[in-house]
Amino acid sequence: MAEEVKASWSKGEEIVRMLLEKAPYAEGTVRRERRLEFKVPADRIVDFLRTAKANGFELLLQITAVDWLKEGEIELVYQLFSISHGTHAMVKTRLPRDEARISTVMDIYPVAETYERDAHEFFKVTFEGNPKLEMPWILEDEDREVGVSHRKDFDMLGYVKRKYKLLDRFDEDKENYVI
Amino acid sequence: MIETALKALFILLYATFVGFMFMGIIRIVTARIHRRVGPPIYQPILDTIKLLSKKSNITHGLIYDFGILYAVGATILAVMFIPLGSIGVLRAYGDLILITFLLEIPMLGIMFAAMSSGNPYAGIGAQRALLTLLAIQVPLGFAIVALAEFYGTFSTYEIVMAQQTMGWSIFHFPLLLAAIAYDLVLQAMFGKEPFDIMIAPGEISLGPMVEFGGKHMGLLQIQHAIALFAETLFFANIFLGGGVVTAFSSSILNTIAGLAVLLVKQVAVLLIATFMGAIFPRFTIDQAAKFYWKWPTIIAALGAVLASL
Amino acid sequence: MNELLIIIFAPLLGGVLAWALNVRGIRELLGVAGAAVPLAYLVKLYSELDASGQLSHSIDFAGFTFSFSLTHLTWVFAMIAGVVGLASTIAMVSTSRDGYEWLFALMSLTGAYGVFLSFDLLGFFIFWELMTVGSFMMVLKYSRSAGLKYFVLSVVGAFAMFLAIAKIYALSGSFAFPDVANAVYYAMGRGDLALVFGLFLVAFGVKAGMFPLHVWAPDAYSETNQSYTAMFSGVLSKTGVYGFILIYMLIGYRLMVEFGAFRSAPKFGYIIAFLGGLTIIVGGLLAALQEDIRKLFAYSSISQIGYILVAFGVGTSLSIEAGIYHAISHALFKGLFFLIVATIIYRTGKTTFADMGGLAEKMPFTFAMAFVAILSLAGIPPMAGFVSKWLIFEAVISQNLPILGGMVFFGSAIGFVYLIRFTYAVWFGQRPTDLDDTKDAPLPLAVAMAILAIPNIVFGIAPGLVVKELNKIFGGEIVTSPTLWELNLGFGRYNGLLILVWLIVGLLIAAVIYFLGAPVRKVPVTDTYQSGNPVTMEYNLTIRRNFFLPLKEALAFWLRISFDKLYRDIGAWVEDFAEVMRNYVYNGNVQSYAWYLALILLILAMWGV
Amino acid sequence: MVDWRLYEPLINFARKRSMWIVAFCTGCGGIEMPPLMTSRYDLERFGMMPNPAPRMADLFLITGYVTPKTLKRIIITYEMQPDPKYVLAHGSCPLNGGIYWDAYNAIKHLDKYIPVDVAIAGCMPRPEAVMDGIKKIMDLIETGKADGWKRYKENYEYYKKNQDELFGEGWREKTARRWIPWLMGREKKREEE
Repeated sequence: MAEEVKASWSKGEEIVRMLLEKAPYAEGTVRRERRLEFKVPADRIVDFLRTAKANGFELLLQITAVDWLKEGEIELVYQLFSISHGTHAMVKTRLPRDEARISTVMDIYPVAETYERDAHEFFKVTFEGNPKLEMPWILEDEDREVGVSHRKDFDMLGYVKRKYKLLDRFDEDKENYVI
Repeated sequence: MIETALKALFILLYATFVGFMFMGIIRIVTARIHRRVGPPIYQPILDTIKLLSKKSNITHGLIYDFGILYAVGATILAVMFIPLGSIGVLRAYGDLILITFLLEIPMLGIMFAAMSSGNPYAGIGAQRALLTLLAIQVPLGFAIVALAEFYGTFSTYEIVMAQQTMGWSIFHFPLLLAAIAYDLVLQAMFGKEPFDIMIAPGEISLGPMVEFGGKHMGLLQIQHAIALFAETLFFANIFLGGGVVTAFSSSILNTIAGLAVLLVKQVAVLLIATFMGAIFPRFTIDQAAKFYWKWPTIIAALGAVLASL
Repeated sequence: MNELLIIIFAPLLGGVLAWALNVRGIRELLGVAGAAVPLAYLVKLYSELDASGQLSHSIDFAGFTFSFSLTHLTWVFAMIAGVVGLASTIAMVSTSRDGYEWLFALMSLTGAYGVFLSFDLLGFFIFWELMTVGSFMMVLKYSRSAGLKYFVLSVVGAFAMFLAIAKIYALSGSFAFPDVANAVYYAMGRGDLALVFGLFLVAFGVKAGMFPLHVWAPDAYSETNQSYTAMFSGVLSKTGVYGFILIYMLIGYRLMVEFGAFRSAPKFGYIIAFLGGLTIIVGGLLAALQEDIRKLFAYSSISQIGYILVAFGVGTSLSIEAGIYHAISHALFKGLFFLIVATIIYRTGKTTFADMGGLAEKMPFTFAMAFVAILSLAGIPPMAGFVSKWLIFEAVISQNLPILGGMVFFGSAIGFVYLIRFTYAVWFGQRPTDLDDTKDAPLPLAVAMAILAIPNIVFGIAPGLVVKELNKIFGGEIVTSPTLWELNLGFGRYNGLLILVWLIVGLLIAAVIYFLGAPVRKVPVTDTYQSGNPVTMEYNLTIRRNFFLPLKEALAFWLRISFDKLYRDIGAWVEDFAEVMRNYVYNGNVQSYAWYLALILLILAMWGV
Repeated sequence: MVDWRLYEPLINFARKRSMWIVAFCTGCGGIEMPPLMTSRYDLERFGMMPNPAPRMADLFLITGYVTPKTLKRIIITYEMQPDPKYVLAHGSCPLNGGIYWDAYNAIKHLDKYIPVDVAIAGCMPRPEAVMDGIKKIMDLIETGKADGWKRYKENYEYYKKNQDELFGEGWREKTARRWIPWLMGREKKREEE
């Protein structure tokens, strides 16, 4: 990890302090100008987002997931945007990989329904309370049945070779493939 | 009998050929306005040959075929009733109301065929086409009323003849108003922008036309050509004085000159529609209805009231 | 017994017998016979009528003289009743449930015959009420609220007619039509005349379904046996139309003299024509927005009656002839439509567009009939509907009445609009799976439909047949008809045969091109372009609900104005008022009644009695 | 009835000079279409025009990578087109997967599933290259060598086998029904309201 450049964005720090006062269970830092970062325990995420929305973070832009294979955790990143403060905020929370369950935030940000379906389909995170999780999304039915996911322990290349009957011209040990 | 048949054959061939040329002219003129080269003028004929020579065709049932045939048949029927210069087969029966109805019913045939396919796009297209029809009917009706009341007759041929002594219809103020309204209506009858919401290629995949392919579409191209000819011919006859030439001693020369005069007038009508179509974007259906129920209706109703005084 | 009385009372007799015996099989036979006998007699009397010009008969009953007369005019209307009534009763063989329906359906047919054939106001009124009762009972059996609405408006109409007749009787001392016409012409004052005209307008307007008195019609037409509705809309509404002719016959000259003319239309007629024009537009627009197949045709019926009223209002003999022609073709195609609706409901048991679709494959005969009816109603040449509409257009526009001309033009377009909605939702598209074993029309309904469909075609191709009869009404060549196929108005010509021949020529040319192309392959309804998505029968993609949503949105402002609601509000106010009266005035307290008495006596005393 | 072989040169000329395109743009090549269609290169000179409905179209442009989801639609649309029909594949993705060679949702060899008449290499091919491809397909039509539609008919088993291997048997019905439980639920809810 490169040396962290400590940001000096006083307005951001004020926002972080104000939010942390109301949500003492979270940690917050300023990454750089207009980029805030919060770390929240998984069971308090609903409380925190509710607090955030009440304090000027009107929009939920996206929910992304990162698979930390070695640590056995899945990190969910809720990207918030505040029009009134003019800043992004990344709210991060970590879940255990084999028991990835978290409460839905649909009732706070209705748009979360779609992003939760996305994270559910590709990272197998279960959002409790979202009624449309099982609705067809991007993956085709046959892919779903096989269990295609973007988790790092899924053998994507092998699956692709099997699925499309590719000639085995490349070797997985090699660094670069020439096709 | 044989003379009638020959005349009818001539009208049919002439209408089809000129109609195809008109379609070509529309495409070339639009291309030139876009600063493109555009297709050759005989392009619609090539399209039709190609469509008719498709090696596989589909049908969705009897009505699907019959609707198309009906549309073509009704268009041929309509063109027979409109006086074409000094050639006419049924012009004695060329009643204004009858021709107005006959120019509309091909659309009914197409709608029947389109809807029998069960395609939802065709359903939406039919809905929009009908609402457009409903919208244009008011100014169209008033324009026809103005004409009939001004000349005191419903016969298209007599109206043409009356214009030879009284001057063209558009030189009389009430009928000028009617002609303006009718020209705006023609824009929708041609299916040109800004009133082409019923086929809306990008949104509903050509609407009613979505399921037609092969020879059905080829027949519809022929129908479109004849209808284009018939509509412009009707306008040229009732508002622009028709094509009656008596300058030459030979009747054949007179006939040819009459056809040439008519052709010039028809192309003028066509070009106005093409220019309008090339520069306007598309109206939504409620905008189109509100437009037609406002200005053209007011203009045409004023014309009708003035004509009836 | 006189033939006229047989014509009038045969249906009632048949109905009563059918109701009294009430044996399945026999009651149908009796009912159909009851409708067939008058028709047979009408056909038989034709040559006699042609020779003498008028057949009359009168009987004395309860101190009054009832006279009946068969003229060319009444013969035409009675024939409408005969043909449509017969078709409707034949169709009822399939759809009726018990003797009750036969009794009241045939009772209303008797009423209609009586109205057409009566030659005095008293008989006219009595048969009018008989007809109303019969049809009211038919509606009541199916829906209480629709029946009550019909009843209330009919009572208003009947009351208006009663007042008018009383007014006329006070003046003339006679009910017979010639006496009445004379008395009105020579003796009636301007105010009385306007009053009588207004009362008649209300009375006949209610029955014909004229805007704004049309509110009963959609409910009553839809909430009854649909086979009967063919008669209801085809015949019973024609009595209202006949009433408007009666206005011309009885008080027309006097009105014309008294109030003058607007352009060439009489002023009083212009009122009728303008209301008729509004009826066309309102009925048509509302028909396009209906979700129920029966309601659509009920509103469409209202809209078409508007044409007849416009034609009658213009008041020239050409326009009245055109109106009668449209009355004939309306009875034919609208009767046919209601029989088609009856068939659909009989076979599927569904009434809303949302539950239907794709029936053309399953009911080819019914669809063929529907095709004829659609072409006729939409005014496609050469069909009866086109000829009558064409006559109306020419009659209206040739009288220099531009606004009415615009209204009728709009009406023809709105006809297309609602018919296409019906066609798309019922006959085409994907079929709901529960309609997969739908059968075609049963024999009686098929026969009834064929009876009405054939004249629809014949009267369009050979309009001379009808026009010859209609010319006799006026005793002159109003519309010259050199051959059977041709009509000539002087300023416009129509030739049904030529149109048919050239249409066939056009179809042949198209067919030649069509058959030169490669052969076609039949594909199922699911093989359709949906942006490349595969289609399944399980999810129905056909647009059935809210087909004309943009129209609805465009008209949202106007749709909020509802005369039905206005009448309901008036009804509620009357009820409230009565409640107030009951609470405070007629409170059942003897003491307060004594006070009223004292008060009235005091007032009388002050008045100087 | 009529011996059409006599008119075959005329018909082939009409076919060549009147190719209607299915407006079904997949992948990134769709953006190359506007310059081709508009005043810069003006394809309408050759009688080509974009056409939204496949029933009356002749030329199917596959403009870029194809996912299994798109391929299903492409096959259905292709089968709807009336014969004769031609397919023109743009770029390297339909050829061999291109830069998506290891993606789980990009088809690697399009011509295993539908016949391709002309393929244009490049990532993406420039409009000039596309024009060249169109010239090529015109030549093929004139000489009667653009016979992809015949090959599809003759080798239907082969194509069907490849399609079924990728999507599974009965994929059309399965795809059509995929959303039905959810749509029916919505319908029911609307009716209850």
